[in-house]
Amino acid sequence: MTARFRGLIAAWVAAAAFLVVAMGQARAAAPVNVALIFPLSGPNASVGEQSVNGAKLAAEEINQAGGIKSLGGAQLKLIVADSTNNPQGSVTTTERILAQHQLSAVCGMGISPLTVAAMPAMVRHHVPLVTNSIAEELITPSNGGYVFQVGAHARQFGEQQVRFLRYLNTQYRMNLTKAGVLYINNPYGLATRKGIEHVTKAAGLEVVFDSAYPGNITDASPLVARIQRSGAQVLFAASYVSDAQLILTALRGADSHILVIGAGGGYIWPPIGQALGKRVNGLLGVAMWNFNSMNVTRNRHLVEVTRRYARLYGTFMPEQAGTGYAGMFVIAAALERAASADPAKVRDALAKVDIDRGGATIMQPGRVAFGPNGGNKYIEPVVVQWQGGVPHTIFPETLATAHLHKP
Amino acid sequence: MVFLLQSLINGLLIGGVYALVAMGLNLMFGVMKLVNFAHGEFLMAGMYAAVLLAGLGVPAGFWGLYWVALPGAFLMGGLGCAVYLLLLRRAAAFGEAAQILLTVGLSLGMQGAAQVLAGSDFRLVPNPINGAALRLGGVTVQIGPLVAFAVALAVTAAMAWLLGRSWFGRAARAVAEDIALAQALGVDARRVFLMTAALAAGLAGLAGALIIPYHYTFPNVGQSFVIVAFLAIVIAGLGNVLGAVLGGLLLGMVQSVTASYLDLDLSTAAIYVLFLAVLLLRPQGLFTRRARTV
Amino acid sequence: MMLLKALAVWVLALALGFFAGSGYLVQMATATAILALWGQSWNLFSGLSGNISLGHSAFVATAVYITLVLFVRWGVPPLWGGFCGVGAAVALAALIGAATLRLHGPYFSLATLAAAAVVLALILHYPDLTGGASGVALAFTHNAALSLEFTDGRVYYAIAVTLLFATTLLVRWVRQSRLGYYIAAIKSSEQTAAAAGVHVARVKVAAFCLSAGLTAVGSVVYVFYLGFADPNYLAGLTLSIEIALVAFLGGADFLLGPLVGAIFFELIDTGANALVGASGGWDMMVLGFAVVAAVMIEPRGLCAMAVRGWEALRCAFGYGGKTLAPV
Amino acid sequence: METHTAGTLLEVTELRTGYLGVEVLHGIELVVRPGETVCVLGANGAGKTTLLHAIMCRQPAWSGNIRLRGVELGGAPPFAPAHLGLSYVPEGRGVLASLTVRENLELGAYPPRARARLNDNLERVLALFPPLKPRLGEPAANLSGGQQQMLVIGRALMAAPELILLDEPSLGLSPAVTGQVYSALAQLKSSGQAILLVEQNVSMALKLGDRAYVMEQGRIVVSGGRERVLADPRLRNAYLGL
Repeated sequence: MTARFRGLIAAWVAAAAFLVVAMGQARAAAPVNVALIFPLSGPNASVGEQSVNGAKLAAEEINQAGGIKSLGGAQLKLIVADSTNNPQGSVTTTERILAQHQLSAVCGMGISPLTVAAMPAMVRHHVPLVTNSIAEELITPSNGGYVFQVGAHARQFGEQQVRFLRYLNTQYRMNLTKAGVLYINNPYGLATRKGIEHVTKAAGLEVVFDSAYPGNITDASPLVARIQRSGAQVLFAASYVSDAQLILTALRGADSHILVIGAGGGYIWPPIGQALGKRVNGLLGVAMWNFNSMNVTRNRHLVEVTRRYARLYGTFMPEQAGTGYAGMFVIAAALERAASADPAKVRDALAKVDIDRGGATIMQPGRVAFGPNGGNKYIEPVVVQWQGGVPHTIFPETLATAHLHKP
Repeated sequence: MVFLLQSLINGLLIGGVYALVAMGLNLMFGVMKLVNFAHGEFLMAGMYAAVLLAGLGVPAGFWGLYWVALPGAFLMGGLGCAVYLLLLRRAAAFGEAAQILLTVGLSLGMQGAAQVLAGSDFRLVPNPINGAALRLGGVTVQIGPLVAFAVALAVTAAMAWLLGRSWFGRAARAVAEDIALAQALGVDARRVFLMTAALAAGLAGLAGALIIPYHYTFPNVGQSFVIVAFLAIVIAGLGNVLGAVLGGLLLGMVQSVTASYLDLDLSTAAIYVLFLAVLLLRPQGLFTRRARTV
Repeated sequence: MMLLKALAVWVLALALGFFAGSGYLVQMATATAILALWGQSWNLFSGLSGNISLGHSAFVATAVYITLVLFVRWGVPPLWGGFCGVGAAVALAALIGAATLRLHGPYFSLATLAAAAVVLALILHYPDLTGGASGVALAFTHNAALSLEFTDGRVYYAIAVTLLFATTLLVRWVRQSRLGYYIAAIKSSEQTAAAAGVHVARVKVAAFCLSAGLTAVGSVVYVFYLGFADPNYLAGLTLSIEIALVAFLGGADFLLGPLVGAIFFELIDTGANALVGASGGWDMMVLGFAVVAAVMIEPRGLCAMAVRGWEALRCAFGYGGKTLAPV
Repeated sequence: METHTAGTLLEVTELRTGYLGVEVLHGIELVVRPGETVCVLGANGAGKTTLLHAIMCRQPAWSGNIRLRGVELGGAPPFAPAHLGLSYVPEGRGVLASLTVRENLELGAYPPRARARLNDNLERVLALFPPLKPRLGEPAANLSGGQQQMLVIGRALMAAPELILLDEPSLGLSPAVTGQVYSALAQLKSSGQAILLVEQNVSMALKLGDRAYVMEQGRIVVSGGRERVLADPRLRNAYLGL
């Protein structure tokens, strides 16, 4: 009797234990949804694709390493969506993804107008956005702290460019005093110019040429003719890759020896290297991320990541892919800290994270935390120079992996 | 003075490309009465065709990349035939509105298809022409645009012969003016349409092959060129194929001179303003003598 | 009777929106309603008169930017600023309309296209006033009817649907009014219409202004619903073409054409985006070729396709009906 | 020039056609023999132009036959009649105004069968219409109304046609010019050219024609030789619309 009773209890306990374990397993298996919303069609599709590639690489790595540990090893599930190339499409896509999936966070956009348009929806759903777009307009009180910029502000780009120039003048005695500013007439270009304007005076530069140009030009020779005529010794340029290529080619054709310092965008993208071949060497640009910065190269794991990217996608890991990769790790860190998939809690965690280990350290200078306005507190844009067909970081000296090749 | 000369030459050279694109556009409008909003995508497809052919191999030497020009143009001519036979043949009977809708849809679809087939990457085959230039006095002439310009002139001469002297040309002009009358004279209008579509697409293909040495190829590239081509054909006079060449050259120069002397950002606005002025003051176009009834 | 039915549909649409909550569906429905409203406004001039405008985004942008500049720079409440915006759009339409009176066919289309491009260039060229290429972001934290600020998306939906219904009824009324007959007469032949005593110039400009005004009304609501004004989109060619596209797609000869076209367009657009958007380019391709297919199947639009299908069905079941007159 | 085979050149039987579902021609019977000049007379709206359009395949036949030397034309594409030897002179000035006079004439020889003899035919046409000769290089739009009509007839002859169809060649011309046109037609006739002439100007037409058909509301009401038709009271009725 008792033996039977005992047996029954044992069976019951075993069953209960099994159930608990099974449930635990089930809970551990419940994935955390993170959406990647990027422009995947239209003229900015390639920006979006690179970002998605980087983010996917990060998510794979996180999942293989056992997922989010504080959530019992929950795996990250990525939902990739096309924000299209106009604000209406961005809003529609964002609303759809928010309605269809229980999201913990969104990593996305890359292009400023798309991000600005999608923000109200994110705020309404209390889902945080980790973005690699650079517009300052994002940081508004009404965004309620739901946006986190993992990369730099466009303004920081501009400031870094001028700081670099001062460095050239003192370190290399290049004696550059006359600057030209050429920027695409869009939010990225405008913001960059603002940054340059801010600091040119402090650097004792005379701006002899300052002009916006409409994007998607068919011919850069008029721009180049004007730049040459202005007598500028250094050109700060903000353009996308197609325009950048035309501008550089036309400058070369005109036998111009002006020092070009690009502001991210087209001047540091893989295609420009492919297009110009050997001639790309020596070209300077400011980047919010570069795969050849000290914080990456001194970390064996991150070096392996950049190599893997190159193997998978046939080019060195570009700026947007790096920030996409970092964004995903930032989200993972926040999930880890929040120990919850609740997006509001993830947001609060994002505001508090201060990461100096793991994949997120791929961002310069190797540490990520967000200030009260959602900007990356530590971010330091780097100046890169194409050497041997790839961009090397040459400034600031703390992150540099190569010396400047004097043009 | 040198600066003015330089900006005029810059405009002239880019105008050559506009001219090639505009010629095909205007040929299609003149003969088929079709405003082809997908013409920029013909150019885009032509660029991809050229890049694809270049992938088969490029002979060494400075001019090696240009071998793709003729095969590329013929490939695109084939595409033009296909588009005509599949879509435009039936669309000839549609109203203007439905034709616009059709070509706009085609334009979107082709951009999407290009991205699906070729990816969104910016492609440029490394080549010695990119960035090479002649320097004459203080003036710089880039080789790539110069070749495109020279070919545009040669093509213009060939088109002048084709339209003015050949049986096809006479037939095409007859169809353009009065299709029923042309058919009564024995002209097979559908064949003329087919050849027109092939020729227009072929010209776009040729233009594509001529600009790949120095311009990126990507799915939306056609849009930047085709708008100017549209303005050029109206400025020249719709249907006036040889006028379109002058229109393209003129717009190239206006764009260049305004960009050189005024604000860069206003160079686009300037050509639109010129366009509106021509439209309102001389709607038949600058280079068309007789007012056309459209 | 017609009015009663319309009222019933309107109430039903509002109720549906109200119970659908504040999320994605309402958001999409609002976008569709405004697109339909634009299409309907466009159709009033271009569909009815046969002069195809490819520059309606000029009116969208003008109305939006006048309203926003008044609001952001001088604190004029958008409800009042909106009237100024609409007025400005109508004035612009009068200018463009009067200037392009003599133009027909593609000349008119390309002239309107160029006009919109000039508007865009102006907006971009005066960034101190307009915010330039960065656009204007509007952020709402509270409800304020005077500022058209509502935190609940359903309010915008209700406004959009109401405006759409009002516009549709207005278009219906115009079609049956003298103005409508005049426009129809102009479509078949301007010379004949003039000979019959129609003041062609006045009718064309009036219809164009009316069309622009209605477009502008929708635009003001739209920008507050979206919360962000991006000049490259609002004054861009894409939007102009989209507006014309939905009207054609539905069928320019049908009162409900723009509505049907807008629903079709949004469904394909968002559907393709949802299903294949993640793999780059597919959504654009699907949308483009869907439009091509729709035109090839029935160039007079989806409504004509539906009528044809309905007639075929009736004939199949032995109820012969009148067929569409061949065009 | 033409081989005068026996039998008919053009034969139209039981032809019915119309527009938008409304029948306009109610069973037309018409025959043209080689070398013959045949007139089709009738008031405005009797269906004369529609008949020519049907023969030229511009207007599809609903039923009936159109045969040229026994070859069926019904259902052929609109460019086919020209290749088979029919030349058409449309109502009004059918010149291609943006082309030069020479190009207009050359286009007349577009069908392959005519191209080989382009120069001979050009000489022949210029001999027939001397006023065209000094203006060969000018745009056709510059010609006067009479010269345009000559150009159009000349263009039709450039194809060395088996049969030439003329739609109201006297319409809108001054009496003097009409006289010139008709004397040219007479010359053609005497050279053995078969002509099908649609005309409202009965007296001019019947001076030239061997035979005539009178149409009224889409039907042939009278047919026969010149004198017989002239004498028939139904001719008057047809014109007065009684």
